[in-house]
Amino acid sequence: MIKKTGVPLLLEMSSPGRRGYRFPELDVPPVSVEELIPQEYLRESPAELPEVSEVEVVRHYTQLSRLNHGVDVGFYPLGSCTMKYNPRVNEDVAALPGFTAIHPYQPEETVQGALELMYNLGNYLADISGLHAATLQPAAGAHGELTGLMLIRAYHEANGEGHRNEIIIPDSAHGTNPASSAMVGYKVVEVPSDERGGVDVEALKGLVGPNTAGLMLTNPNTLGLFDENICTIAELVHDAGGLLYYDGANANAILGIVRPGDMGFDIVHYNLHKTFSTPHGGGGPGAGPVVVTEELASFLPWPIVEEREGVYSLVKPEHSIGRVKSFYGNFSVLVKAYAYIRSHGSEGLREVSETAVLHANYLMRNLQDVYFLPYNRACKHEFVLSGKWQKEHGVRTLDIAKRLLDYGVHAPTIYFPLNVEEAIMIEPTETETKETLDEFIAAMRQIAEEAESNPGNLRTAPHFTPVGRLDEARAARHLILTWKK
Amino acid sequence: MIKKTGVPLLLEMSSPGRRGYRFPELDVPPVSVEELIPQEYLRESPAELPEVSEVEVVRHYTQLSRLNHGVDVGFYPLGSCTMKYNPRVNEDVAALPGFTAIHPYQPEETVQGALELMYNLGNYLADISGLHAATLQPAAGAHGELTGLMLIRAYHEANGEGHRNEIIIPDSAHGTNPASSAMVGYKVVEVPSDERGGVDVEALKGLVGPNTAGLMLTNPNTLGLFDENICTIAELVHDAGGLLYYDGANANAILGIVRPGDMGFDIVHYNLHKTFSTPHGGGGPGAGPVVVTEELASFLPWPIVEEREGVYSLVKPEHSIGRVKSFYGNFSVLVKAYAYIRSHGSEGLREVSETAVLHANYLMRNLQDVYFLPYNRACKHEFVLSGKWQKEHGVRTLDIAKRLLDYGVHAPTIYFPLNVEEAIMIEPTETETKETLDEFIAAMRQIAEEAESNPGNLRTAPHFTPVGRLDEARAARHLILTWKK
Amino acid sequence: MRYIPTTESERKEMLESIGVDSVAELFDDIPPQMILNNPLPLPDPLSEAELVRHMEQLAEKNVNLKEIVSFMGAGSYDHLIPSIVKHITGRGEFLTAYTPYQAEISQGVLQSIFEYQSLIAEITGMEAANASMYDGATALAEAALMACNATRRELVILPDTLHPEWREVVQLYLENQDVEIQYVPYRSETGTMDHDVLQDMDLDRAACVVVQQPNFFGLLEDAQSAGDLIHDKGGLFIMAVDPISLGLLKSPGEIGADIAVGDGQSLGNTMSFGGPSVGFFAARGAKLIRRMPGRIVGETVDENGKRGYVLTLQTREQHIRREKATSNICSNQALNALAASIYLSVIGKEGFRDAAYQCLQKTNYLKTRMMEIDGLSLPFSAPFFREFVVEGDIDWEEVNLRLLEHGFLGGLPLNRFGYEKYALFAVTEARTKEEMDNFVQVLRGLI
Amino acid sequence: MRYIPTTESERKEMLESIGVDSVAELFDDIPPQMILNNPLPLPDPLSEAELVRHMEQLAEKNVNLKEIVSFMGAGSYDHLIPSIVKHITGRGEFLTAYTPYQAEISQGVLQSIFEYQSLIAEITGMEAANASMYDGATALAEAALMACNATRRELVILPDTLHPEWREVVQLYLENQDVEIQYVPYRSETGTMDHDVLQDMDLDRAACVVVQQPNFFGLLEDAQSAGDLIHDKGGLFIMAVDPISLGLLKSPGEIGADIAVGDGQSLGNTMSFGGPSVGFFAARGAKLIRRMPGRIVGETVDENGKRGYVLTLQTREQHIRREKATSNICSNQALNALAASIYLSVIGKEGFRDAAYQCLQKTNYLKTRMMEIDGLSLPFSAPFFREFVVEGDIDWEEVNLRLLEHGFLGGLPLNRFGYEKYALFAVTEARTKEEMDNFVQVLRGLI
Ligand SMILES: Cc1ncc(COP(=O)(O)O)c(C=O)c1O
Ligand SMILES: Cc1ncc(COP(=O)(O)O)c(C=O)c1O
Repeated sequence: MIKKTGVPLLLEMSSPGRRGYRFPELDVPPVSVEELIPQEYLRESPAELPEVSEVEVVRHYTQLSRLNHGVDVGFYPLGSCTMKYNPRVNEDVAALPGFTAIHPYQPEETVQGALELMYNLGNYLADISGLHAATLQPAAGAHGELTGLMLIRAYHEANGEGHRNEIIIPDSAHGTNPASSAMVGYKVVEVPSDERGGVDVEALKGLVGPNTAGLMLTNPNTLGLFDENICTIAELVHDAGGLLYYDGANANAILGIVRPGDMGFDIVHYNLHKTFSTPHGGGGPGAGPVVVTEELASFLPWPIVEEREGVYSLVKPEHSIGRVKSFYGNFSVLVKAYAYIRSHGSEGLREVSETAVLHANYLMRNLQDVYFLPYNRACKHEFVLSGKWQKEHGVRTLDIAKRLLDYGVHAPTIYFPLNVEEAIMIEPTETETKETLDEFIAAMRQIAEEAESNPGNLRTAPHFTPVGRLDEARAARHLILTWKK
Repeated sequence: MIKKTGVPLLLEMSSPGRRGYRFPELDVPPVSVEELIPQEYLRESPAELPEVSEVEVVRHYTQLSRLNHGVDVGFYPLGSCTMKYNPRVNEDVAALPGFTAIHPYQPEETVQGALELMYNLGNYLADISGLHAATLQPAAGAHGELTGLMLIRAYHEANGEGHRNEIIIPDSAHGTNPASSAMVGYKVVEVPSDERGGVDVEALKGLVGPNTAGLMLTNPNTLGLFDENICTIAELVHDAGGLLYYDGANANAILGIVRPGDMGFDIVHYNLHKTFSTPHGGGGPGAGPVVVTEELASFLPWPIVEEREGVYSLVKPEHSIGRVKSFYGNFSVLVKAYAYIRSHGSEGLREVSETAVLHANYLMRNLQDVYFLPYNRACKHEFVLSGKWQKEHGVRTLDIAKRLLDYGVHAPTIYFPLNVEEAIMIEPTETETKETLDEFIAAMRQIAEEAESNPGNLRTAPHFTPVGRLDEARAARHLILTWKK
Repeated sequence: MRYIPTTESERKEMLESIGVDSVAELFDDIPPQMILNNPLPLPDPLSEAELVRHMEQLAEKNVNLKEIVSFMGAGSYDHLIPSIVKHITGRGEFLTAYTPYQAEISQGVLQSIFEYQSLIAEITGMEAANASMYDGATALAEAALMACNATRRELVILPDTLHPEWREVVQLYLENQDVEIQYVPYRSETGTMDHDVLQDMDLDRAACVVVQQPNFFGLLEDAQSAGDLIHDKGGLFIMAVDPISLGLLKSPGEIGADIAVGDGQSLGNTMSFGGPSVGFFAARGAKLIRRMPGRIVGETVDENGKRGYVLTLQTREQHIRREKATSNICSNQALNALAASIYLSVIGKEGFRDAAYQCLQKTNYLKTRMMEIDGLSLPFSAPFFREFVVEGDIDWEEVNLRLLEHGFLGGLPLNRFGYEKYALFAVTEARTKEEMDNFVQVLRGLI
Repeated sequence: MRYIPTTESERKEMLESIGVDSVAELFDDIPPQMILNNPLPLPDPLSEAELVRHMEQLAEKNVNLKEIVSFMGAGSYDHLIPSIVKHITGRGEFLTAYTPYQAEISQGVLQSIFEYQSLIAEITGMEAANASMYDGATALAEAALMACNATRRELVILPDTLHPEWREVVQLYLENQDVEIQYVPYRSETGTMDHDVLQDMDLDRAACVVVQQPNFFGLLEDAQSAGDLIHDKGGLFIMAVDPISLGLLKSPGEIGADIAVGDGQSLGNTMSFGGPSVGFFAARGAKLIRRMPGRIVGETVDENGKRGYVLTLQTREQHIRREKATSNICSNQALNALAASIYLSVIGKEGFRDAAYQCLQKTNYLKTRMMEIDGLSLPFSAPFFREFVVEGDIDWEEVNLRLLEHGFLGGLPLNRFGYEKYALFAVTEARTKEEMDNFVQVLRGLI
């Protein structure tokens, strides 16, 4: 297109008096507003919303969508995010009026299907994790963490150990782990990684103690590596009186293969929008159910679903910490995850993980000669490369990522985990074809080659996207956060 | 993107053994196929359909769609096609299981809603046209024409005038008019246009006669001009014993303003996919209902819907010509057109036409100084310019059209009607905003300017589309119509 | 609800720019006595919410086949449709595009048609296919006309076992072009075309012989022999095929047909009370291909050598050739063709066979179970695929109304086509054993 | 049904390329005693068609509010949703995108968030808004925490008229950060906050006072006075507002609030048994804006000066700031925020007022009609917007079960929150006069 300005904002398209959607005409005898509401409570000037027609709205968002990448558009190897295919049929079933047009306070007799689904989903997740009971209330992974940490705190307090105020977190951990800990008033104690990429067990020994409330871990961790010392780690923490929290963001590697409960974890959250394939919607909604041991079950947020003789009802666990969200969680997301699990069954889920791991290793082994591989061992569902060889040519990992966009591929996660220099974190997922993996390998290799032959071209990439590289510094300096006339 | 090859064909993405959708497992005891079907009836080699996964199919078509323009993407001033906004809610209601999951041979008791809808739609169309009875069976405009011409033939034969074998058609007519006439065995007699763009009445006088079966006309015609002599024309044809057929492709100009029946027409077809806003789907499905006078009603294709005391049933008109299609027409399309009419009501439809005409005149008056306007009078819903001034600079209408694509706008219809040199036929419709019209004016003016200043740039346009100008001659010479391994 | 963005003040601005005082002036050239002075007698306009409510109420006056279990076929079938079909066809760029006249911004639609043509050619075993026809019946009519034009003969031979509605459509098309039709009766034992009669017909005058496979009764015709008979006499052989059956049955190409047509509803399209569906049309040999009706997409390259697709062979079409065009068809059933492509692609090679296989097995199962009921029999001996005729001395229409009360839509009573004691039962892969067992039990109680 | 494309032979190829013999080898680093040897006790896998059938059956075990007429609100509302909302949010590029980390290929999502922020700022009268929170309750909790951090005070004053579930959520969040909470009771005549009590509370220790407008009972609070009281003492004023009400009511900005939060379910999102919804969060003043939780999109330019959008102020966030982040939120409710944007845009300036106006009128109508019933009364005198509490010496739960038989979902019995004789009725623009008249008639018969 010739237009240089991009898509205008809807607010810039307003024409006074133009209308899109109209409500039905009012069919009750109107009363003057001032008779019902005191004048001083009434808005002085109307909100300046767009005045646009329906076709303008449709076109606007159609055009915007065409500027955007998504799993439906192409490969999305964003590490730690498990951007697998989101089966479309799950959208259909989640959109059934029996699931969307129900009110959270309807009499329980009238929502038995919804409760049954939640009850079973909780049990499936408990089975998958090897733990006991679940809450489906948390809205996302970080929200699950927060919930789990509140459970840890409540548990220790109930045991008269309210003084425990430290959460141990590896240096490779996701930012939400320490941030969630802080939101529960915990002090974050960082444990370094060892040379195999796992928790440094010796260091850990020096960190656990009477103030240890718990340890947060993903396993496989954010390097995509399985921590082989997990038994020892669990023992150390448990022996010190702490609890083990499993950040389930990486669960796509281990479904049906190994269960967090069997590794010694007491609390697990799952990102349904990762492992269980509910779409991420440009940032959400997700769901972060939390599963716990029998010991912790009575502390779960309420309500949870109970079943008696085929009748489902909402109940409050005896020592419930309260609520982390209104109502029962992101129910529509739960519906999709339930459908996903029902589509796969046990064998299917295992195949998911086996294939995800196979794909990741395939990529890793075909890239390790051109990108530095900091931990050279079999990875799980993802792996981390380093752009440090390329850095020698003046090319940063950011440049590599931006150049990938020119190939119609989303970039991997970059600069995370923090303990790898110029990190490039790649997660192919099980739903990609070998052809796509091979194309990605070819692209990554071409870019490595280009880093040597023509580094300037990388530094100014991307070249074929709707906009060029954007000035982030300027955005933060001159804050423009809303449309101004 | 770096890829130069475009989107591969799905057939090129096959991998042996890969599966997308799976049917449920067979749940009846299987019998060997050869026991049920003689070996010699069985396929020798399986059809080589793609072996691809669901995500590949979704991505493939998502990517393809992103290469395509549509009303949802931008302005579509394609003359004669009435590319107005297609209200999304009509898709919702047409997708209700009560409309999609019904079998055409269900007992009538179980499809009263469908029959009621068809009955009412037929009546609405009769009311809108000022005629008497409708068939909803034809699948498109051309199919409506065919039906109408068959009715003309049946009518004359029933009156012992089977010798009438000529259909008079203006030189400006759409190609389907003569083509449909030929399909009914009629000889096409072309009548020229006069200097005001209408039928040359004097010429017509010389053409009507005892062999005249009828005359086909659009009014406003394909120049977007209302034929002021319609009374005289109707009289001439009727006096000669012929019937008048109204090609309703241009009905968007006259809804609620003037009715074909009042102009003297005996038969009308409507393009529901134009005037009544059912989307065109990349080429179809449409629907081309035909409405006729009381005199012709008994010849209509069967079945038609009849109502008695609130009960609807399918019946056969006494002298029905038979069927032009299996079942009852493109029912889902009918549902959308019905919904469109119900959304608008009489006033709304009138506003549609008034606005469509206003928009067309606005464009015409703001372009006539830079493009030659062959007929300088108020137009109706569309108008025809000529690129002959630009031709002097070596720029053809095709080049102008291709350059428009660079503006994110679909090109107008070009080289039609045939009686205008280098024709550019523009139909803005009522659903476009003034801003869009103004942008289009600006683009057309810029292109006119460019035709003088930089004609070469037009001849090689478009420059910003997914592919450049395509070699049509080569396509016709080296026929490649299917994928070959 | 209106979809008109133009505000009062914009209206005024535009009128001013045009140089007229009112919109009415723009209609001054219409003879005043014709101008409508009253509103059209249409119901009052509805807001979106009211419209939806109204349409839901209308829809609920129909009994839909998600509520009941159907065994009705006869040209419209309750097959499974993968979820993604509607998601893809619902994308605005496909839904709201016109025929792809401007190739450079229509590669999505053009390539999808090219793929559709490829898939249809592949399942039918033909060399080329067009972009679609209105439905199977009109596709067959056009095929017969094409055969007449190609052979310059004016006789078409149709089987009595052709779907009665298709027969009516073909007849109407042909009669209007003054083409003669002769009908081949079926043998009452087998239910299939009587080749002894066919053999003695005016084959050397015939432009073509048509076979429908499976035929209206669901039975398999000996297409090979029919084809050989007409080929021997220099005419063309046209097969009207059910696309699902091609997962198992010999393709028209393998049999040697010259033209293959059919209805693609069963390929990912809802029944929708009979439409829209899609007619497919395939042929072989350059001579026939260049005479095909309708749009055709061809592969080519752009100025940079990049592969692309365009509408091709347009000189056959009405907008160029006018009364000499090979057909008058303009708009076709593109979106339904797209659905068929998506369907065929996502079920894929194995799924295509499996669909046919399951239809066959389940149909056979229902047949076997129904034959356990006293008073029912099979009138025909030929093998069948997804449908079969049951004979019984019963009022089938009455039985069907009773079945409805039990949540079943029974087979189609064939009395509407003049076969008094017959009903035609169809079983697709969507039916389950449990549904069939329940059906048989209920039916037994009613007979 | 699985969605795994990898075939057996591709699996082998990849294993070979990796240099291992089996997939199991890739799991060799897992301590063998942990490896699961049995299948998970999950039900057998379902094909797509079976899944759909199963889910439909589950869904049918719920009574949905398209089948019955609802007067239930209390935080989840049955508003009209324009058809286009789901069509747009269903586009794969929005649905299947992650958080827009790579701005150059995420301008669609980024611009849509920027527009969402603009729309939320506009309706609340605030300077800036974030990209969304989980829901209204958590947004309020985060707002209270932000007030504590900004003021370095550790007391939060909440009204007793706050939605009881929101209260629980806020309480849990604050308690875990050892923040003190004090509650303002309501006056039993008006049903609104008792400002006499508020005035005497520890306002000079308070980080903030929170007002919910309308309050849980649907009543309008004198927000202005509450705001003035806390502002006088140097604390912040937080308003939790219903977005639909802002079509008529003074915006938090006009009232002088520092932070405005709320739940956006009513803006184009289905009820869906309570979620997903979207929490909005808006503030004013650079100091507060730079402390906001969650993602924020800002406008910038690319190297050619072309306008574009990026995630900004990321140093507030957990992935950079870790334990010092302003919040732990990462994924939010982007698609629901998108729905809210579409909703607000298509109803537009006039529609936004109209929605509020119709809610008010219809609520007032139902109230008037219900007050004709003997035995029912209004316990509170304050003006209300879309909800009102009815008092009656009745078993409201029992009444509701009886109402269900007549196709009505009655008001919410407030005994679950400790108010024995109260029920809370909500009326949106989706209700019709006819529905209300019928409801009143049925209710009269039951009391
Ligand atoms: C390892 C890890 N933990 C936690 C999270 C937080 O999950 P959410 O974004 O759902 O809050 C993520 C998501 O990015 C993650 O990758
Ligand atoms: C004037 C006119 N008549 C007839 C037709 C044929 O309509 P359809 O494409 O629906 O067959 C058209 C469509 O292009 C047209 O513009």
